[in-house]
Amino acid sequence: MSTSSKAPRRPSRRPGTDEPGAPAQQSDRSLAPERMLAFYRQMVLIRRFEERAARAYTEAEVGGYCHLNLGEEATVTGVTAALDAGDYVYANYREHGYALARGIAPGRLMAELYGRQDGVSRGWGGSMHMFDLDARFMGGYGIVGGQVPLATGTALAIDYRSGPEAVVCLMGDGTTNIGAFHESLNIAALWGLPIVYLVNNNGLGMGTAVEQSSAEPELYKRAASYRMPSARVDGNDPVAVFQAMRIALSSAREGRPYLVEAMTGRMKGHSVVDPARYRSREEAEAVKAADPVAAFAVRLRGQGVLTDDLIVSIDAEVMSVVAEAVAFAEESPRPDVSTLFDYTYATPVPNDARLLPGAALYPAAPRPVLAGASV
Amino acid sequence: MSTSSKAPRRPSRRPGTDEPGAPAQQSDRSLAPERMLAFYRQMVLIRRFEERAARAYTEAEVGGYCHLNLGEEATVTGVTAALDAGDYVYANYREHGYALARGIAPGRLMAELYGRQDGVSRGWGGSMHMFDLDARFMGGYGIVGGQVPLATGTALAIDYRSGPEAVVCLMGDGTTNIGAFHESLNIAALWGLPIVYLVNNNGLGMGTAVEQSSAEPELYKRAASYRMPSARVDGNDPVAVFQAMRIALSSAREGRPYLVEAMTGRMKGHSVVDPARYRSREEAEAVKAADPVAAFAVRLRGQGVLTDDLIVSIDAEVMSVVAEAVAFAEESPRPDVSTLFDYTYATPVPNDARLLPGAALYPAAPRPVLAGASV
Amino acid sequence: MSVISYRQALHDALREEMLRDDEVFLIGEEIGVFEGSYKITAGMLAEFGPRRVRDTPIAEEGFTGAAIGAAMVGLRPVVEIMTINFSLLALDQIVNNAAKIYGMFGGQARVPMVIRTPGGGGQQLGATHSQNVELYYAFVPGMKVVAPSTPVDAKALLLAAIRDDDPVLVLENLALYNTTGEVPDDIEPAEIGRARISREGADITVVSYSRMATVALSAAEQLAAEGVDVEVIDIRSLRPLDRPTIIASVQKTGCAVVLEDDWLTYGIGAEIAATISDGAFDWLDAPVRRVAMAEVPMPYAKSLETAALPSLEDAMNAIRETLDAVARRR
Amino acid sequence: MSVISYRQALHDALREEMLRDDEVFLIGEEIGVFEGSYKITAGMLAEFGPRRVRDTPIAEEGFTGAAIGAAMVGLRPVVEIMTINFSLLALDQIVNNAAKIYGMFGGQARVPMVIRTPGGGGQQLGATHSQNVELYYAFVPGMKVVAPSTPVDAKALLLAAIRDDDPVLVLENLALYNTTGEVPDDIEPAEIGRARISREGADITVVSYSRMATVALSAAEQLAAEGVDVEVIDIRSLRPLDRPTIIASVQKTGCAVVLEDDWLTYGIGAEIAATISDGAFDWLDAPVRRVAMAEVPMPYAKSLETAALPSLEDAMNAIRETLDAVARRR
Ligand SMILES: Cc1ncc(C[n+]2csc(CCOP(=O)(O)OP(=O)(O)O)c2C)c(N)n1
Ligand SMILES: Cc1ncc(C[n+]2csc(CCOP(=O)(O)OP(=O)(O)O)c2C)c(N)n1
Ligand SMILES: [Mg+2]
Ligand SMILES: [Mg+2]
Repeated sequence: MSTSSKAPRRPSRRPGTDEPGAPAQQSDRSLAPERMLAFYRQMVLIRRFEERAARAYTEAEVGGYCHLNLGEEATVTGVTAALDAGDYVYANYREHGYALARGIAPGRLMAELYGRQDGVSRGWGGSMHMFDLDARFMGGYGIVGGQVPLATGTALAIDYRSGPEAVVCLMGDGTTNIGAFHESLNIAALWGLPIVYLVNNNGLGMGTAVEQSSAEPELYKRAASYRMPSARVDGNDPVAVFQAMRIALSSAREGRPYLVEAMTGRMKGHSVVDPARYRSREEAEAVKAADPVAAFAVRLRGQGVLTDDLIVSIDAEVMSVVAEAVAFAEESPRPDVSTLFDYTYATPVPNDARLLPGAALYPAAPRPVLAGASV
Repeated sequence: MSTSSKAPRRPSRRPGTDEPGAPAQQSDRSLAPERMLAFYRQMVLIRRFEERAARAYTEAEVGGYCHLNLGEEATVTGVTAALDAGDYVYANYREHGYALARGIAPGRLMAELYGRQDGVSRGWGGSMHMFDLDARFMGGYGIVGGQVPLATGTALAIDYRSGPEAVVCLMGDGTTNIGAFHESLNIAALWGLPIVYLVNNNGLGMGTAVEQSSAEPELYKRAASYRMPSARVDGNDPVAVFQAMRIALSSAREGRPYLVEAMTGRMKGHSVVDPARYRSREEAEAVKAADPVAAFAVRLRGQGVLTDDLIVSIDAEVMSVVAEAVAFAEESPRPDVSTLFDYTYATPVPNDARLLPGAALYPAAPRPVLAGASV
Repeated sequence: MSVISYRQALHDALREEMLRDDEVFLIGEEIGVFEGSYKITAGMLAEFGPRRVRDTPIAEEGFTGAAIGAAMVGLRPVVEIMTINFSLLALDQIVNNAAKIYGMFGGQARVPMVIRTPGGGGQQLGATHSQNVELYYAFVPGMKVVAPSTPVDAKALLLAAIRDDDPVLVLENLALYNTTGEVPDDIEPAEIGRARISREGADITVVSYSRMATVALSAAEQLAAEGVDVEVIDIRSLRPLDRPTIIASVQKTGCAVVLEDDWLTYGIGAEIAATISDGAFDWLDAPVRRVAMAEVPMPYAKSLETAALPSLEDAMNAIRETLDAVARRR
Repeated sequence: MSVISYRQALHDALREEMLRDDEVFLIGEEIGVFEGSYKITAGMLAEFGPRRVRDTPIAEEGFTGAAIGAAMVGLRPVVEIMTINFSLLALDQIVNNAAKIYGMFGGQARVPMVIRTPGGGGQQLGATHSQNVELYYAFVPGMKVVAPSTPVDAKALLLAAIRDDDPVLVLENLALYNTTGEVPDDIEPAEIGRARISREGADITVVSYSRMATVALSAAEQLAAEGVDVEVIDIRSLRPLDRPTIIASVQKTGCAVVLEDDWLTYGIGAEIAATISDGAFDWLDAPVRRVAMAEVPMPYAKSLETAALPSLEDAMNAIRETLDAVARRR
């Protein structure tokens, strides 16, 4: 228990005015070869995991809505690599890749998609609601913008406790048009909270183009409304994303929250059931041409970091990881109906209603003989 | 009934990029003497009306919350003078002055405060909810930010019908931190709607200073997030406000919505019951010193437009208008309880519940003799 | 008369009203280019253009409020909120503006708008996307709330809603979109505020709406084979609530079961049960039984979700047990 | 034991918990510099500083959501939402996040937060500022909702709410802040989920909560003079709802009246009436009568507002008429 006069950890609560909205300085886009290879492996794992998830969906093993990170592997990898172990991640429903990259066992993620007991959310969350407190992966959220105030609040808690951690709050481009985004950025900037908002600009809401939904389509510029520094970065380059995130995170840790806009492409429909007919063939081709996994492979091969053999062996390795994940999921039991009322409340209370549908609130009771009844 | 292929009225739906966020150009701050005098008379009327409303509150003739425009007379006057007769005004709960300046009879406004049948909202609205469709005064609203989407929607309707009107949406500085503000500005800019957002920056929410609530306290800059042009103007100068609003309104009518921030001061507490103890003596003195009514009188006297005699006679005239308003209010009957269910629905429907509190849903019924009943 | 789906019935109603009245327009997320999350508005952008079929940013509060503001000056917006879950973000605009503007300003401005939005669980969408919160609107004076269960009612009630001068929420249901039924070609708007007796019967009254009204009919059909004659009431209009029709039925049958897809405690069924227990007090031979969702955040796993949702079996059991209770008392 | 106001009781509970536990903090609009719209937090900023008494921008969704996010990592925020009307703007965060996070993620993260907010009409605040929408929270599994009517319960329930690991909404009431009562100095937290029999009686059960629970007591006292012995139940906890206490009482008295400050149709009283009509079916000698607000957007004019609000007279009449109905049937 501490006193209330704790000195603020950060020098200034206010971000000041130096270059809000300035593009991130682009330093040299190379890291040590092992690091680059690890990025590549990560990206391939996300790619293969998502492809397998899509297949499981068509096999009716996965239900509900299922949104994939296909095309966003570079951003996922770059963002996650920049984090410290203690940092928190909040995501939207398009979060499988982030959960994987955060180090959560692929089997537990696949089991969640399968709705099984050993799923990362015990089968309660599904594709949109993966969560793992140990990994400080604070959830996928299905309501657009719903995660943004939460992430801001976790940053507030870090600040309250003068902790060294930061929070990364992921969202899509469409999310920058909803009120919660603006309320949250203002609060974070006002209080100097340790948080980075990462807008994954894949150019589309569901079928709505950024230009049709955002009057300022250069989304990073919106940070200026809160005197918050921000940057736009090539989301197809994991190294660029990584470097931008390092800058952003160190700013955030110093009490100057930051917004990063990563420019990516969505390779498939909005969710696995969306054929994306609203997209022209050219648009679809352009996204395919920019495939970040393929592009990174070409680049690393050009640098001599990756060889054709290595590409094949990484793929094989990753495929077996994914196959194991599926096997794990398949073997995990379905949650038992007896657990249905286990997670309504953390602190038990009397009189909590625990009725299965159709059960009688009151068991049939006989009519009493009433003293003085006249009928 | 028209076809769906109506051509858009405005040349461009998108505001473009020329100088969003630029301060309004300051032209010569003088108008014809009659106009200046009319402004002054208007400002005095607002001042005296509000003072009388405050007194009526202490006399318990007015109930609920009551927020006054004391200190904002110049802004109210300048904004309203810039409007065409067909333009729509949406306000927050601090709207008496705007309603007056829009030409609604002072008696009907006072009667509304008194909760009487001849009140502008028939006694249903009170201080926070004055409304007059004929004057295109579209209401005071009590939920902070609640009016902003509505005003945007009325602008959408004008655009839909290719009408010549514009909408002015009034709000306070604190309102720029709530989600509805951002969602609305984005929509207006995206669709090129004929609307001007007027932020009356009186420096305070209730007791919270702008700097404590807005990470970007130069509020007009927030329009840039939507590529919307904007300007900050001296809200204590009715001519400056008038001129800024003319620019803003003509921009809006051309399909480029606009944001004007008027810098004012709140002379009293947030509402009539607030002693504003959180304000230092210096702060209170500074607002008093900037009193826009006094300042405008000095200025007009300096220009030879106003004389001491005229000041006295305008005041006397205004005082009698206000006294008549009170007399009108006092004579108006209180709404009869028989009208309680008159305004729930515009289109009558069967089975609408029209019970006074405590009335039985079902009148006491005798127990029927049941064929085959065994008890 | 043609047999069409519930989806088609909604689509047809929208299209006919759009053709009839230029002041009717559609607004919502992904209703144009994407043709609607559930394709109710498929083809409409192509036919009517972006002036009348308006794709919005993701901003439920903003665009719902804008629709209200457009309605205040006489347009007749039909808002699509993708699912009722997302309507919570627009709740303030609906409850504090749409429902109150007519009264709060003493009857000066009307708000002739429609909000179409589907509810429904059972699609493994998890806790935030499987709620039935029509209660939030049915509770509010100034709102009208209808909840059709058949294609014919879907069309007739949506027509009525669009022509009504008050804000009307039309509750659709994910599980009903593909159901089919006969719809007359020259159908008239329905009267909002009237329940429908969808099956006459003598033994017991089953009251329901939306998806559960179809479950009620199935239960009645199956129980007919057991010799039980069930009267089914589809209340259709949650606000106003047609109490007289419900009470008259229970005064005839002497007992009732309520089927609902929302949570039991404080759910829509509570009012129906309370109303019956009051208005038919002297006619009731057993307590009114409610069949509803389990009171948990809806789990994703199929095994749990199935257990949490009321089923046909649950409905039939409740009916049987209620009849047993009646027998014990008569 | 001292006699203090309801306001003071809330203040004391907050202050004691702030002193006891550094992880408890206050967050909301105007709670610091302004000392709270209704002065519950007066003096707290001066005593605890801005780290623990945090004035927020006007952003109900943002700061309520931030409190939830802080609670997810173990802090214990106490949010003040100025009145329950404004909570509609934060409803999505409360219903879709606070109430669901524990379940939706399979029990991994707790949300130990409190939302304090007053309801209440009768102050001529008009349609948008006079609502009682506690129903919106009481309906939701995962939420706990308490509604104290006395200073002692206000303190004991707020203490319990702060120490509870689930989101708890504490419903206060504008008209109760100045009421006074005895509060023991060493008061313990109450148990959430338990009703209180605030007056024992044999003839009729009156069930209520918050402000109407004080009206219930007044009615009971006045009717005692007429020889009527009223049992008064203050349910205190809207969710979970203590059905056993209510049913036991009605099984004793044979009849019941429900008093509530919200709208009748679909209001809180609907569940209470439905519960009683079910659980005490064979004991009831008259329908359960509900006394509630008129179903209109609340008018500003005093004459109309008074007519729309349930009064002591209304309560007493309903009790008398219910006893008449019983007499006719016994
Ligand atoms: C409040 C809300 N409105 C609508 C939806 C339906 N919806 C789900 S995802 C989505 C598009 C989101 O776009 P974006 O933020 O760009 O994220 P992306 O899916 O492209 O990653 C929409 C409209 C929702 N889930 N929540
Ligand atoms: C959504 C909402 N939150 C809180 C309030 C309480 N409240 C009424 S006025 C006000 C301050 C508004 O400040 P500003 O926008 O600057 O307007 P001003 O009163 O200064 O004109 C607050 C917080 C409210 N009415 N609505
Ligand atoms: Mg996107
Ligand atoms: Mg202000």
